[in-house]
Amino acid sequence: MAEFIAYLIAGIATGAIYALAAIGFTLVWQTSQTINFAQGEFVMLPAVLVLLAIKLFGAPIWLGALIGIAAFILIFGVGFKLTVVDPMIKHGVLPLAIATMALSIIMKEGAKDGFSAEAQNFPSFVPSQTIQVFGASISLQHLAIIAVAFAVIGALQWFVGGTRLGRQMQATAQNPTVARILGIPVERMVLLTFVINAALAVVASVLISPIYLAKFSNGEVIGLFAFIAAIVGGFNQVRGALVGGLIVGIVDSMAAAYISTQYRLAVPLVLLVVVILLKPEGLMGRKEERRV
Amino acid sequence: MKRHWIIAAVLTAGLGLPALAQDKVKLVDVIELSGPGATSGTNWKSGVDLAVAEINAKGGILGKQIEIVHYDTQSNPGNTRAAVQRAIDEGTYAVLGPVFSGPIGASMQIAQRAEIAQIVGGEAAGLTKQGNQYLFRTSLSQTAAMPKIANYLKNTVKAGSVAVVWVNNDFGKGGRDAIIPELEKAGIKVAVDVATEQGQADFAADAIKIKNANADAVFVYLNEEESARFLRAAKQQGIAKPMIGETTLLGAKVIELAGEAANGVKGHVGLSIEAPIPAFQEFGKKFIAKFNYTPDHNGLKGYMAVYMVKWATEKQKKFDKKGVADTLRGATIKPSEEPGILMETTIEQNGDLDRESFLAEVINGKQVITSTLPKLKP
Amino acid sequence: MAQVLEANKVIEANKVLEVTNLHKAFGGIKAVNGVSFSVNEGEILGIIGPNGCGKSTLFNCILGQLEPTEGSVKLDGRDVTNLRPSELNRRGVSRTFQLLQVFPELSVRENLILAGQEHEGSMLSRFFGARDAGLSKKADQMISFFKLGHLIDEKAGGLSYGQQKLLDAAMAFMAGPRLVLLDEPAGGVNLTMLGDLKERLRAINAEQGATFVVIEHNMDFVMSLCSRVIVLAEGKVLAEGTPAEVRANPAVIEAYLGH
Amino acid sequence: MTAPATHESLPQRSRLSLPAFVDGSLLTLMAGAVILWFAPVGMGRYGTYVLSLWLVMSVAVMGLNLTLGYAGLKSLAQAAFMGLGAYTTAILTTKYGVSWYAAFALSGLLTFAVGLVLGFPALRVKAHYLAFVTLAFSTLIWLIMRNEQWLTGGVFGIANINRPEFFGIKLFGALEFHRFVVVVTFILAVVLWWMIRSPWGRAFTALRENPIRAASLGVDTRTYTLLAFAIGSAYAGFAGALYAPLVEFIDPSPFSLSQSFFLLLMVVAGGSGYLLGPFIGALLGVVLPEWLRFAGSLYLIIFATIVMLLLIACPQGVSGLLERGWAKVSGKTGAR
Repeated sequence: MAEFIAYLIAGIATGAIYALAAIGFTLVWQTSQTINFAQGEFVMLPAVLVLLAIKLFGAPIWLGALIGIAAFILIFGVGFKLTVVDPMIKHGVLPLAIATMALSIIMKEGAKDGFSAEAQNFPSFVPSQTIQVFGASISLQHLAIIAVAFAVIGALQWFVGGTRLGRQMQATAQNPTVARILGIPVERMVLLTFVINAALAVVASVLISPIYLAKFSNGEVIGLFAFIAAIVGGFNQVRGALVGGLIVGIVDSMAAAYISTQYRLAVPLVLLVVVILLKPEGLMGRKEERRV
Repeated sequence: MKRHWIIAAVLTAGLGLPALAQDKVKLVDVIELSGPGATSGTNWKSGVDLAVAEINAKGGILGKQIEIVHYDTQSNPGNTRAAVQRAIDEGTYAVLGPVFSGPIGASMQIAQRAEIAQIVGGEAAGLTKQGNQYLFRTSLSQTAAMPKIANYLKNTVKAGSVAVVWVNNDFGKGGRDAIIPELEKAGIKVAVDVATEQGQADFAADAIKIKNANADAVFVYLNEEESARFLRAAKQQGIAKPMIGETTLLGAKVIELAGEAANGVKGHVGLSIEAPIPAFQEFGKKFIAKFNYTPDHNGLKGYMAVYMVKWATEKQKKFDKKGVADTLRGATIKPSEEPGILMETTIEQNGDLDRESFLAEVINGKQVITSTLPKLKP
Repeated sequence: MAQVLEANKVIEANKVLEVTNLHKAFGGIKAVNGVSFSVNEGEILGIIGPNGCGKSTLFNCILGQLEPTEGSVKLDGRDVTNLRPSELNRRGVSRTFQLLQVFPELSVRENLILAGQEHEGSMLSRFFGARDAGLSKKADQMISFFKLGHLIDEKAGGLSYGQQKLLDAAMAFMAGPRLVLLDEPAGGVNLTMLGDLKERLRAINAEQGATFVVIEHNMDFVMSLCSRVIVLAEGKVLAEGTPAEVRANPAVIEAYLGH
Repeated sequence: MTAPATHESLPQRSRLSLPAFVDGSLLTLMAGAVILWFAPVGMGRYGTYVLSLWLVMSVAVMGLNLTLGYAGLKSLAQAAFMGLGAYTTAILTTKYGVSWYAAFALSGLLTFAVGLVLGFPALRVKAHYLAFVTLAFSTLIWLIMRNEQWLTGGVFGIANINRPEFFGIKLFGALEFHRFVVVVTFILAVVLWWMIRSPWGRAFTALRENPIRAASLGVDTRTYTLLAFAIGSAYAGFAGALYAPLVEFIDPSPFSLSQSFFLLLMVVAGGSGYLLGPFIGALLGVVLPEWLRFAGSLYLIIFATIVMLLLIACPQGVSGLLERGWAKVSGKTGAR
């Protein structure tokens, strides 16, 4: 039993990371009905930019963090929306999705050539102590990630449901045409979504990198698991990312423990197929209207 | 239709350029610079660049400057094959790289057919068992290294049971397949056999599994950053058993990344800039000065590969491609003849190497060599 | 032949389509709530009713696009409830949609050939046989019948709304169906074209003996085209009869004007 | 992509059905095959090998173009299907001594059958959910290729895959095998060309544009969906059966999920829904990086930037760009 709890807690800790990365998928999906295949790289890059700023300017950590984060939000929040999404969105989602694939190559190779091909340590804002819960070990870093994941998703839910700005954003996501008629500044709302997406990627990056290290190729693994999490949880709901992330984390941990380490990756994927066949919109997802 | 003519014309021009400057000797390095092998490949490439710069600064090989070209394989066998073919078409003197066994397997027949030496960084046992006369390693093969680990586990660690954790790629699987029979021979029980993914980020579940197996020691055979992540996860789960590894686990990068969690790690080291041989430490200093990071064993391998070519050329006193392979086969290179080889190295008939190696331990964030193991056939 | 048909009419009034007690609920909302009616060979039946009375849902249930909660649909006396739309079409039931449904990337001719090609030969013959499936001539006839001859090689997406509407209708007739269900054929069409459309429908009805069911909002269009009219309200049949009868029915006046 | 030069010269008869460019496509294919037959002369083995690799990838992209470009089904498993074909051929020819031709046919048959089975979820769940199912399938196949060492050689792969003979002519040399690849690719391209211009192609397009309307016109959407997906997958299987003897070695890495993404990129960048789009797409994906080698370590960044800018400028890919350009030119000459 203690063993089971240990696996469960490890799964929740990992799942919170996937959840944090998966929010971005749901945000981009809601506003542009497309899949950002560079989402994993979005989570990889901020940490690299922070380290790069520290290295280039010899800046202290806080300043480096500030420069790196500001640069990232500017380029991959505002810039990404204006230069990639805007010109392409009217031509359907597929070319845009492919363009994000190309973007992911650029980000990955850029991080490798511009910074380092090797993994680097990333300073943690949380002490790396370990505490015992029900006989299982969990680090403060993981606890912080779990707390932040819940807090961020709670805050987003509150923002979307409880504030004027948030409701405008939600209306834009659901039906831009109607939103425009209602006098909502649709363009600004979409931009806001992309900025929030970039800011969340920064949060995820800063929290994850002390544990996973900062490396150009990290986006591949995180991106894949976050993608699976978003599908399982439901692409069109922010809270779907949380539920999906936790489920995928736990399932992955249990698969490694009780099924097979060689086929560990298969288990979350089988889960994904089952969810799609039984509830295609995801566990938390809203059914999307079907045009007849 | 017209477009097709143009395409064909451009293709012909772009792909068919003959290139070989007369006063230079061209060396092509075919290496993993992107994809999963990028870290190993970048180290290897830097090692090669360092050696080439040194040799050229001292007047080149037999008076000819080396012209070095790096082709990225994207860690993909098909691309590797293309790159090796291109290297040979362009008249490379020898082929350097790659490091991953899959891409080596896909490209070695090409060099063999062209009768050109291919000096690779692969450690998988199978590579040298195919009777290829033109393939040469730059490090001990897993078949040579693993018996030493098994001995170490039995005699020094005195482990009755071992948990094995390995990365499921050609490197990790090769090592795992090589150590299991050796452990059996030594009468050591394998308590648990854990495969992990290349690029895996989270090792909590694996660490818990190993903790619960309660073996006397843990044998860790992973790539650099995965090693570091695993060591951290193991520490977090409170695994107190000795962590035993082979070369990578005790490498500078792992120690840097794992921090405190690396202390107490022990094992066998093939190549190391911490080795108690001045030439190695000297290499480490030069490398860090030039590239601003600490090399792992792949940096050393790339460096040595170039010097193997230099030694063979100077030995045969001419630029004969086939001769490089013929000269290397069965040779013993001594640092007194060629300082760049760093330590005495015997090349066996099948391309395997035999040389001294080390037992080491990580103490206070530094790799400390505890003893030197002799060559297998001294 | 004509005599046989005549004889059948006497025996059974020859019902082409029979809908019995059809129900369709979405969650708690009953869109169609026990509708029964039948369509006789060769007639033009109109179905009218206020918005949201369940007309389109009824169509979609009859045509296999939606699964009815209850009830049955019979074609020539044979049960076809829940048959797939493509299968139903191959048995001679054709339809148009309320919203425009042509294939914009295909030419007008291709649209028409597509509408006919699945009705002849086998899958294999459709692979190895002629690329126009032997339908070029028929497509030409159909297109000149609908007065779109000059547009035959244009992409359907480039046509005007009214022209697309005509093409849409032409596609429904391409395979020589016995029964055609038209969902608001007059919607958005200008008056001149409306006249054209009505005339074409009458001609096909007369020449080919095709049977029609028309859902329509445009009362004038229905009243002048149809021989019989059914009025739906809140998912049920409210009234049934000739246009004149229906127009005089107080319940109908109530349903249309009462609210 | 159109080959507009032939448009005017064709007799009126051919204008009766599809526009004349279809026949122009066939002429282009034939001319391309002749050029590629002779192209490697004087090019060296590397150039020849890259040309062959380009054609082999084109076959896989052609299949995906059928599934995605014509029938509108998003598949993320094309590389996995290619892997199935490559492993089938490699295992049959190296372990059981089966002739390459039989192995080639079996590879196509197997991938066709697996495509049929996998296609069923596509009927149940619409649109992007097929992409998710194929994503899972792709990774599962990759895991099997890697883990089942007794069958696939696992991470060590299968080496020494022999090249076939052609009526007694050995095809070991780069040039001979290249010509063989040209012939096989040409045949496969012509079959696809025929299919696209047959009523099947019309039904596939209808499926992509409006499946519900198509069904109401008697198009059996279930059969056509399955067919499009299975035939597209079979083309990947054929490509794999060519890839194995071309490289003479296979391991799981070229058949991973990221390679499936890359094939998708090739379809869209080349121009999805254009008959010759796959050749351009594969040219971009296989040959362009080789041309960019001069840029050293930056070549992948340059490659990805080119692809991104291309798609921003013209989401229909290179074929769309050419078509647009042609429309402009012909518009001007048409006014004469």
